[in-house]
Amino acid sequence: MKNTAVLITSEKLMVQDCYDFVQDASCGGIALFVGTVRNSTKNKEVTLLDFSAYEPMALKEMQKIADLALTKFQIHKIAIHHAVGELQIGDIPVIIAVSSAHRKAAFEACEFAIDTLKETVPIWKKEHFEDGEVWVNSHP
Amino acid sequence: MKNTAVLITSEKLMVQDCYDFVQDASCGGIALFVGTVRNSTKNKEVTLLDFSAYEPMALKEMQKIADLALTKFQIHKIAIHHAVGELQIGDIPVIIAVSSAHRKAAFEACEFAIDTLKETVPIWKKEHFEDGEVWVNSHP
Amino acid sequence: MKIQLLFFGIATDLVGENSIFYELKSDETVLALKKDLLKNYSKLKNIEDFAIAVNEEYAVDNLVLKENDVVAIIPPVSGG
Amino acid sequence: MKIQLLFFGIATDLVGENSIFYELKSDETVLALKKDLLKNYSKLKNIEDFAIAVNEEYAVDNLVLKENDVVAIIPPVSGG
Repeated sequence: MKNTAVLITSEKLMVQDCYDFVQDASCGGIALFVGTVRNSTKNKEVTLLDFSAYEPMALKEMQKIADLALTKFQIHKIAIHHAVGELQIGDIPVIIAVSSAHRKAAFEACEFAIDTLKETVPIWKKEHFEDGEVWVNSHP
Repeated sequence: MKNTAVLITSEKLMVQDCYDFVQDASCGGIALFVGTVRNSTKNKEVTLLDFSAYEPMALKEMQKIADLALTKFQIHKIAIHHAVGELQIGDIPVIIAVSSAHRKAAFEACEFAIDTLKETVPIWKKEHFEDGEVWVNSHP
Repeated sequence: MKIQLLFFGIATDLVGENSIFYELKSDETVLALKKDLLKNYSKLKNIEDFAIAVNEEYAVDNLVLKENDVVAIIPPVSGG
Repeated sequence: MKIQLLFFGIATDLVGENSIFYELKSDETVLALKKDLLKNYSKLKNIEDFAIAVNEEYAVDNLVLKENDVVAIIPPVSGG
Protein backbone atom coordinates (compact mmCIF):
# COMPACT_ATOMS: atom_id res chain seq x y z
CA MET A 1 0.00 0.00 0.00
CA LYS A 2 1.32 3.39 -0.97
CA ASN A 3 1.24 6.02 1.78
CA THR A 4 2.12 9.00 -0.39
CA ALA A 5 0.47 10.67 -3.36
CA VAL A 6 2.19 13.48 -5.23
CA LEU A 7 0.64 15.13 -8.24
CA ILE A 8 1.27 18.06 -10.57
CA THR A 9 -1.61 18.79 -12.88
CA SER A 10 -3.15 21.46 -15.06
CA GLU A 11 -6.60 20.24 -14.02
CA LYS A 12 -8.54 21.77 -11.13
CA LEU A 13 -7.31 20.45 -7.76
CA MET A 14 -9.95 18.70 -5.65
CA VAL A 15 -9.83 18.74 -1.84
CA GLN A 16 -11.97 15.59 -1.84
CA ASP A 17 -9.36 13.64 -3.85
CA CYS A 18 -6.65 14.36 -1.28
CA TYR A 19 -9.03 13.64 1.58
CA ASP A 20 -10.08 10.31 0.07
CA PHE A 21 -6.46 9.24 -0.44
CA VAL A 22 -5.37 9.85 3.16
CA GLN A 23 -8.58 8.86 4.97
CA ASP A 24 -8.29 5.57 6.82
CA ALA A 25 -10.14 3.64 9.52
CA SER A 26 -7.02 3.70 11.71
CA CYS A 27 -6.90 7.51 11.76
CA GLY A 28 -8.49 9.91 14.20
CA GLY A 29 -7.85 13.03 12.20
CA ILE A 30 -6.86 14.66 8.95
CA ALA A 31 -5.08 17.99 8.69
CA LEU A 32 -5.31 19.81 5.39
CA PHE A 33 -3.79 22.92 3.93
CA VAL A 34 -5.38 24.43 0.85
CA GLY A 35 -3.57 27.30 -0.83
CA THR A 36 -5.84 29.81 -2.54
CA VAL A 37 -4.97 32.59 -4.97
CA ARG A 38 -5.22 35.97 -3.24
CA ASN A 39 -6.57 39.05 -4.97
CA SER A 40 -3.67 41.23 -3.86
CA THR A 41 0.00 41.19 -3.03
CA LYS A 42 1.82 44.08 -1.38
CA ASN A 43 -1.40 46.11 -1.76
CA LYS A 44 -1.43 45.62 -5.53
CA GLU A 45 -4.42 43.98 -7.19
CA VAL A 46 -3.66 40.60 -8.75
CA THR A 47 -5.65 39.56 -11.83
CA LEU A 48 -4.31 36.03 -12.24
CA LEU A 49 -1.37 33.79 -11.42
CA ASP A 50 0.54 31.63 -13.85
CA PHE A 51 2.31 28.61 -12.36
CA SER A 52 5.05 26.70 -14.16
CA ALA A 53 7.14 23.79 -12.94
CA TYR A 54 10.27 21.83 -13.73
CA GLU A 55 7.92 18.93 -13.56
CA PRO A 56 10.06 15.78 -13.22
CA MET A 57 12.28 17.44 -10.61
CA ALA A 58 9.30 19.04 -8.83
CA LEU A 59 7.67 15.62 -8.50
CA LYS A 60 10.91 14.19 -7.08
CA GLU A 61 11.16 17.02 -4.55
CA MET A 62 7.50 16.61 -3.58
CA GLN A 63 8.08 12.88 -3.13
CA LYS A 64 11.07 13.65 -0.88
CA ILE A 65 8.89 15.90 1.27
CA ALA A 66 6.20 13.24 1.53
CA ASP A 67 8.73 10.52 2.41
CA LEU A 68 10.48 12.75 4.94
CA ALA A 69 7.15 13.67 6.57
CA LEU A 70 6.39 9.96 6.99
CA THR A 71 9.77 9.48 8.66
CA LYS A 72 9.72 12.56 10.88
CA PHE A 73 6.12 12.41 12.11
CA GLN A 74 3.80 9.66 13.35
CA ILE A 75 1.47 9.95 10.38
CA HIS A 76 -0.35 7.44 8.24
CA LYS A 77 -0.62 8.98 4.77
CA ILE A 78 0.19 12.22 3.00
CA ALA A 79 -0.99 13.72 -0.30
CA ILE A 80 0.66 16.70 -1.98
CA HIS A 81 -1.08 18.07 -5.07
CA HIS A 82 0.06 21.13 -7.02
CA ALA A 83 -1.55 22.87 -9.97
CA VAL A 84 0.23 24.43 -12.95
CA GLY A 85 -1.05 26.85 -15.58
CA GLU A 86 -3.25 29.93 -15.19
CA LEU A 87 -5.17 30.26 -11.94
CA GLN A 88 -7.83 32.82 -11.14
CA ILE A 89 -8.49 34.49 -7.77
CA GLY A 90 -9.81 31.87 -5.34
CA ASP A 91 -8.43 28.94 -7.36
CA ILE A 92 -6.31 26.34 -5.60
CA PRO A 93 -2.58 26.07 -6.43
CA VAL A 94 -1.76 23.51 -3.73
CA ILE A 95 -3.39 21.01 -1.39
CA ILE A 96 -1.67 19.04 1.34
CA ALA A 97 -3.56 16.40 3.32
CA VAL A 98 -2.17 14.31 6.17
CA SER A 99 -3.87 11.60 8.21
CA SER A 100 -2.72 10.23 11.54
CA ALA A 101 -3.94 8.38 14.60
CA HIS A 102 -3.43 11.52 16.70
CA ARG A 103 -3.93 15.03 15.42
CA LYS A 104 -0.76 16.75 16.61
CA ALA A 105 1.41 14.78 14.18
CA ALA A 106 -0.95 15.53 11.28
CA PHE A 107 -0.78 19.29 11.94
CA GLU A 108 3.00 19.24 12.27
CA ALA A 109 3.51 17.19 9.11
CA CYS A 110 1.08 19.35 7.12
CA GLU A 111 2.83 22.56 8.11
CA PHE A 112 6.25 21.00 7.53
CA ALA A 113 5.19 19.89 4.05
CA ILE A 114 3.87 23.26 2.88
CA ASP A 115 6.80 25.16 4.42
CA THR A 116 9.31 22.85 2.72
CA LEU A 117 7.44 22.83 -0.60
CA LYS A 118 7.69 26.61 -0.72
CA GLU A 119 11.45 26.39 -0.21
CA THR A 120 12.54 23.47 -2.35
CA VAL A 121 10.07 22.47 -5.05
CA PRO A 122 10.95 23.96 -8.46
CA ILE A 123 7.65 25.64 -9.22
CA TRP A 124 7.34 29.32 -10.06
CA LYS A 125 4.48 31.75 -10.14
CA LYS A 126 4.13 34.86 -12.24
CA GLU A 127 1.72 37.42 -10.83
CA HIS A 128 -0.30 39.32 -13.38
CA PHE A 129 -1.53 42.83 -12.59
CA GLU A 130 -3.56 45.31 -14.62
CA ASP A 131 -0.31 47.02 -15.60
CA GLY A 132 2.16 44.18 -15.95
CA GLU A 133 3.49 40.99 -14.45
CA VAL A 134 6.22 39.83 -12.12
CA TRP A 135 7.92 36.55 -11.22
CA VAL A 136 7.38 36.14 -7.49
CA ASN A 137 10.52 36.03 -5.26
CA SER A 138 12.85 36.52 -8.24
CA HIS A 139 13.90 40.11 -7.84
CA PRO A 140 16.31 41.54 -5.29
CA MET B 1 -20.56 39.98 7.22
CA LYS B 2 -20.29 37.15 9.68
CA ASN B 3 -16.80 35.69 10.10
CA THR B 4 -17.76 32.67 12.19
CA ALA B 5 -19.99 29.67 11.56
CA VAL B 6 -20.73 27.19 14.34
CA LEU B 7 -23.00 24.21 13.83
CA ILE B 8 -24.14 21.10 15.68
CA THR B 9 -26.07 18.70 13.51
CA SER B 10 -27.20 15.10 13.25
CA GLU B 11 -26.67 15.31 9.47
CA LYS B 12 -23.45 14.22 7.77
CA LEU B 13 -20.74 16.91 8.05
CA MET B 14 -19.41 18.22 4.74
CA VAL B 15 -15.82 19.47 4.35
CA GLN B 16 -16.95 21.49 1.33
CA ASP B 17 -19.50 23.45 3.40
CA CYS B 18 -16.82 24.60 5.84
CA TYR B 19 -14.41 25.32 2.98
CA ASP B 20 -17.00 27.40 1.12
CA PHE B 21 -17.81 29.43 4.23
CA VAL B 22 -14.21 30.44 4.98
CA GLN B 23 -12.90 30.78 1.42
CA ASP B 24 -12.32 34.39 0.38
CA ALA B 25 -10.48 36.31 -2.34
CA SER B 26 -8.39 38.06 0.32
CA CYS B 27 -7.00 34.77 1.65
CA GLY B 28 -3.89 32.89 0.64
CA GLY B 29 -4.67 29.74 2.51
CA ILE B 30 -7.13 27.60 4.40
CA ALA B 31 -6.18 25.19 7.19
CA LEU B 32 -8.64 22.43 7.99
CA PHE B 33 -8.88 19.77 10.63
CA VAL B 34 -11.27 16.90 10.02
CA GLY B 35 -11.83 14.47 12.88
CA THR B 36 -12.57 10.90 11.78
CA VAL B 37 -13.86 7.98 13.82
CA ARG B 38 -11.05 5.47 14.46
CA ASN B 39 -11.60 1.73 14.42
CA SER B 40 -9.79 1.20 17.70
CA THR B 41 -8.97 2.79 21.02
CA LYS B 42 -6.41 1.43 23.46
CA ASN B 43 -6.09 -1.58 21.13
CA LYS B 44 -9.78 -2.40 21.45
CA GLU B 45 -11.94 -2.55 18.34
CA VAL B 46 -14.58 0.18 18.16
CA THR B 47 -17.84 -0.61 16.35
CA LEU B 48 -19.45 2.83 16.51
CA LEU B 49 -19.45 6.09 18.44
CA ASP B 50 -22.46 7.87 19.83
CA PHE B 51 -22.11 11.62 20.32
CA SER B 52 -24.44 13.66 22.50
CA ALA B 53 -24.30 17.36 23.36
CA TYR B 54 -25.70 19.92 25.74
CA GLU B 55 -26.57 21.69 22.56
CA PRO B 56 -27.34 25.32 23.50
CA MET B 57 -24.30 25.50 25.79
CA ALA B 58 -22.09 23.63 23.30
CA LEU B 59 -22.99 26.17 20.60
CA LYS B 60 -22.13 29.02 22.98
CA GLU B 61 -18.77 27.45 23.80
CA MET B 62 -18.04 26.82 20.12
CA GLN B 63 -18.91 30.46 19.40
CA LYS B 64 -16.52 31.58 22.15
CA ILE B 65 -13.73 29.53 20.57
CA ALA B 66 -14.45 31.01 17.13
CA ASP B 67 -14.55 34.56 18.51
CA LEU B 68 -11.39 34.05 20.53
CA ALA B 69 -9.57 32.60 17.50
CA LEU B 70 -10.49 35.73 15.53
CA THR B 71 -9.07 37.88 18.32
CA LYS B 72 -5.90 35.87 18.98
CA PHE B 73 -4.83 35.15 15.40
CA GLN B 74 -4.67 37.16 12.17
CA ILE B 75 -7.36 35.11 10.47
CA HIS B 76 -10.26 35.99 8.24
CA LYS B 77 -12.97 33.42 8.94
CA ILE B 78 -13.49 30.27 10.98
CA ALA B 79 -16.07 27.48 10.80
CA ILE B 80 -16.57 24.87 13.53
CA HIS B 81 -19.02 22.06 12.76
CA HIS B 82 -19.75 19.14 15.08
CA ALA B 83 -21.92 16.09 14.52
CA VAL B 84 -24.14 14.36 17.08
CA GLY B 85 -25.78 10.94 17.03
CA GLU B 86 -24.35 7.61 15.92
CA LEU B 87 -21.21 7.70 13.80
CA GLN B 88 -19.57 4.77 12.03
CA ILE B 89 -15.84 4.17 11.52
CA GLY B 90 -14.51 6.79 9.11
CA ASP B 91 -17.40 9.19 9.72
CA ILE B 92 -16.66 12.79 10.62
CA PRO B 93 -17.47 14.07 14.12
CA VAL B 94 -15.85 17.47 13.71
CA ILE B 95 -14.54 19.86 11.07
CA ILE B 96 -12.67 23.09 11.68
CA ALA B 97 -11.76 25.39 8.80
CA VAL B 98 -9.81 28.64 9.04
CA SER B 99 -8.87 31.09 6.29
CA SER B 100 -6.22 33.77 6.48
CA ALA B 101 -4.03 35.98 4.34
CA HIS B 102 -0.95 34.09 5.56
CA ARG B 103 -0.92 30.39 6.39
CA LYS B 104 0.83 30.39 9.77
CA ALA B 105 -2.12 32.09 11.48
CA ALA B 106 -4.58 29.66 9.90
CA PHE B 107 -2.65 26.64 11.20
CA GLU B 108 -2.33 28.12 14.69
CA ALA B 109 -6.00 29.06 14.90
CA CYS B 110 -7.11 25.67 13.59
CA GLU B 111 -5.05 23.78 16.15
CA PHE B 112 -6.12 26.16 18.93
CA ALA B 113 -9.78 25.62 18.03
CA ILE B 114 -9.70 21.82 18.03
CA ASP B 115 -7.56 21.69 21.20
CA THR B 116 -9.94 24.04 23.02
CA LEU B 117 -13.07 22.33 21.70
CA LYS B 118 -11.86 19.05 23.18
CA GLU B 119 -11.43 20.74 26.56
CA THR B 120 -14.44 22.98 26.92
CA VAL B 121 -17.34 22.12 24.63
CA PRO B 122 -20.01 20.01 26.40
CA ILE B 123 -20.16 17.13 23.95
CA TRP B 124 -19.65 13.51 24.96
CA LYS B 125 -18.91 10.35 23.09
CA LYS B 126 -19.78 6.81 24.06
CA GLU B 127 -17.59 4.17 22.43
CA HIS B 128 -19.33 0.97 21.49
CA PHE B 129 -17.37 -2.30 21.37
CA GLU B 130 -18.43 -5.85 20.54
CA ASP B 131 -18.70 -6.51 24.27
CA GLY B 132 -20.01 -3.28 25.70
CA GLU B 133 -19.71 0.48 25.72
CA VAL B 134 -17.91 3.21 27.60
CA TRP B 135 -18.21 6.99 28.01
CA VAL B 136 -14.85 8.38 26.89
CA ASN B 137 -12.79 10.29 29.50
CA SER B 138 -15.38 9.72 32.23
CA HIS B 139 -13.74 7.06 34.35
CA PRO B 140 -10.85 7.46 36.74
CA MET C 1 -35.99 27.24 46.36
CA LYS C 2 -36.29 25.16 43.22
CA ILE C 3 -33.67 24.70 40.50
CA GLN C 4 -33.60 22.53 37.41
CA LEU C 5 -30.86 19.90 37.15
CA LEU C 6 -29.69 18.57 33.79
CA PHE C 7 -27.56 15.43 33.47
CA PHE C 8 -25.39 14.59 30.47
CA GLY C 9 -23.18 11.79 29.24
CA ILE C 10 -22.28 9.23 31.89
CA ALA C 11 -24.13 11.28 34.54
CA THR C 12 -27.44 10.51 32.82
CA ASP C 13 -26.65 6.80 32.95
CA LEU C 14 -25.55 6.92 36.61
CA VAL C 15 -28.46 8.99 37.88
CA GLY C 16 -31.03 7.54 35.49
CA GLU C 17 -32.43 10.97 34.65
CA ASN C 18 -31.97 13.64 32.00
CA SER C 19 -33.62 16.46 33.85
CA ILE C 20 -35.19 16.89 37.31
CA PHE C 21 -36.40 19.70 39.52
CA TYR C 22 -34.39 19.90 42.70
CA GLU C 23 -35.13 21.56 46.04
CA LEU C 24 -32.28 23.59 47.53
CA LYS C 25 -31.74 26.01 50.41
CA SER C 26 -31.53 29.67 49.40
CA ASP C 27 -28.05 31.12 48.89
CA GLU C 28 -26.43 27.72 48.32
CA THR C 29 -23.18 27.84 46.37
CA VAL C 30 -22.19 25.60 43.48
CA LEU C 31 -19.73 23.85 45.79
CA ALA C 32 -22.47 23.10 48.33
CA LEU C 33 -24.68 21.75 45.56
CA LYS C 34 -21.87 19.48 44.34
CA LYS C 35 -21.46 17.99 47.83
CA ASP C 36 -25.22 17.63 48.14
CA LEU C 37 -25.45 15.81 44.80
CA LEU C 38 -22.62 13.42 45.66
CA LYS C 39 -24.52 12.54 48.86
CA ASN C 40 -27.91 12.09 47.14
CA TYR C 41 -26.56 10.43 43.98
CA SER C 42 -23.57 8.54 45.29
CA LYS C 43 -23.01 6.88 41.90
CA LEU C 44 -21.73 10.26 40.66
CA LYS C 45 -18.54 9.35 42.56
CA ASN C 46 -17.86 6.93 39.70
CA ILE C 47 -17.11 9.84 37.40
CA GLU C 48 -13.54 11.04 37.15
CA ASP C 49 -14.79 14.54 37.94
CA PHE C 50 -17.62 16.82 36.89
CA ALA C 51 -18.11 20.50 36.29
CA ILE C 52 -21.23 22.56 36.88
CA ALA C 53 -22.78 24.89 34.34
CA VAL C 54 -25.37 27.42 35.46
CA ASN C 55 -27.65 28.78 32.76
CA GLU C 56 -25.39 27.42 30.03
CA GLU C 57 -22.14 28.86 31.40
CA TYR C 58 -19.42 27.09 33.36
CA ALA C 59 -19.75 28.12 37.02
CA VAL C 60 -17.09 28.61 39.68
CA ASP C 61 -17.48 26.84 43.03
CA ASN C 62 -18.41 29.96 44.99
CA LEU C 63 -21.18 31.13 42.65
CA VAL C 64 -24.45 31.51 44.59
CA LEU C 65 -27.41 29.77 42.98
CA LYS C 66 -30.78 31.45 42.42
CA GLU C 67 -34.36 30.24 42.16
CA ASN C 68 -35.08 28.67 38.72
CA ASP C 69 -31.43 28.38 37.74
CA VAL C 70 -30.78 25.69 35.15
CA VAL C 71 -27.85 23.71 36.51
CA ALA C 72 -26.07 21.15 34.35
CA ILE C 73 -23.84 18.32 35.54
CA ILE C 74 -20.97 18.26 33.03
CA PRO C 75 -18.85 15.08 33.10
CA PRO C 76 -15.42 15.27 31.41
CA VAL C 77 -16.16 16.29 27.83
CA SER C 78 -15.02 14.14 24.92
CA GLY C 79 -16.15 15.88 21.75
CA GLY C 80 -14.07 16.21 18.62
CA MET D 1 32.05 18.53 -23.63
CA LYS D 2 28.37 19.22 -24.18
CA ILE D 3 25.70 19.65 -21.54
CA GLN D 4 22.04 20.57 -21.79
CA LEU D 5 20.92 23.75 -20.05
CA LEU D 6 17.30 24.24 -18.95
CA PHE D 7 15.92 27.64 -17.94
CA PHE D 8 12.84 28.16 -15.80
CA GLY D 9 10.72 30.99 -14.49
CA ILE D 10 12.31 34.40 -14.82
CA ALA D 11 15.49 32.82 -16.22
CA THR D 12 13.59 31.78 -19.35
CA ASP D 13 12.44 35.37 -19.85
CA LEU D 14 15.90 36.83 -19.24
CA VAL D 15 17.81 34.41 -21.46
CA GLY D 16 15.05 34.00 -24.03
CA GLU D 17 15.44 30.21 -24.09
CA ASN D 18 13.89 27.17 -22.46
CA SER D 19 16.60 24.74 -23.33
CA ILE D 20 19.97 24.92 -25.10
CA PHE D 21 23.03 22.74 -25.60
CA TYR D 22 26.08 24.31 -24.06
CA GLU D 23 29.78 23.69 -24.65
CA LEU D 24 31.89 23.36 -21.51
CA LYS D 25 35.46 22.39 -20.60
CA SER D 26 35.77 18.92 -19.08
CA ASP D 27 35.82 18.70 -15.28
CA GLU D 28 34.14 22.07 -14.80
CA THR D 29 32.37 22.47 -11.46
CA VAL D 30 28.91 23.85 -10.89
CA LEU D 31 30.47 26.99 -9.45
CA ALA D 32 32.55 27.53 -12.58
CA LEU D 33 29.47 27.03 -14.75
CA LYS D 34 27.56 29.61 -12.69
CA LYS D 35 30.31 32.19 -13.23
CA ASP D 36 30.46 31.29 -16.90
CA LEU D 37 26.70 31.73 -17.28
CA LEU D 38 26.69 35.09 -15.52
CA LYS D 39 29.35 36.24 -18.01
CA ASN D 40 27.56 34.90 -21.11
CA TYR D 41 24.04 35.80 -19.98
CA SER D 42 24.63 38.94 -17.96
CA LYS D 43 20.87 39.49 -17.55
CA LEU D 44 20.90 36.57 -15.09
CA LYS D 45 22.38 39.10 -12.64
CA ASN D 46 18.85 40.54 -12.44
CA ILE D 47 17.74 37.51 -10.47
CA GLU D 48 17.94 37.63 -6.70
CA ASP D 49 19.88 34.37 -6.84
CA PHE D 50 19.69 31.04 -8.60
CA ALA D 51 20.41 27.43 -7.79
CA ILE D 52 21.65 24.70 -10.11
CA ALA D 53 20.09 21.28 -10.49
CA VAL D 54 22.00 18.52 -12.24
CA ASN D 55 19.94 15.65 -13.60
CA GLU D 56 16.92 16.74 -11.56
CA GLU D 57 18.72 17.05 -8.22
CA TYR D 58 19.99 20.21 -6.51
CA ALA D 59 23.74 20.39 -6.95
CA VAL D 60 26.43 21.76 -4.64
CA ASP D 61 28.95 24.26 -6.02
CA ASN D 62 31.87 21.82 -6.11
CA LEU D 63 30.06 19.08 -8.01
CA VAL D 64 31.98 18.22 -11.21
CA LEU D 65 29.84 18.20 -14.34
CA LYS D 66 29.88 15.36 -16.88
CA GLU D 67 29.17 15.07 -20.58
CA ASN D 68 25.42 15.08 -21.33
CA ASP D 69 24.42 16.30 -17.88
CA VAL D 70 21.06 18.04 -17.82
CA VAL D 71 21.67 21.25 -15.89
CA ALA D 72 18.76 23.41 -14.80
CA ILE D 73 18.90 27.06 -13.78
CA ILE D 74 16.55 27.32 -10.80
CA PRO D 75 15.52 30.87 -9.86
CA PRO D 76 14.04 31.36 -6.37
CA VAL D 77 11.04 29.04 -6.26
CA SER D 78 7.57 30.38 -5.51
CA GLY D 79 5.20 27.44 -5.59
CA GLY D 80 2.39 26.85 -3.15
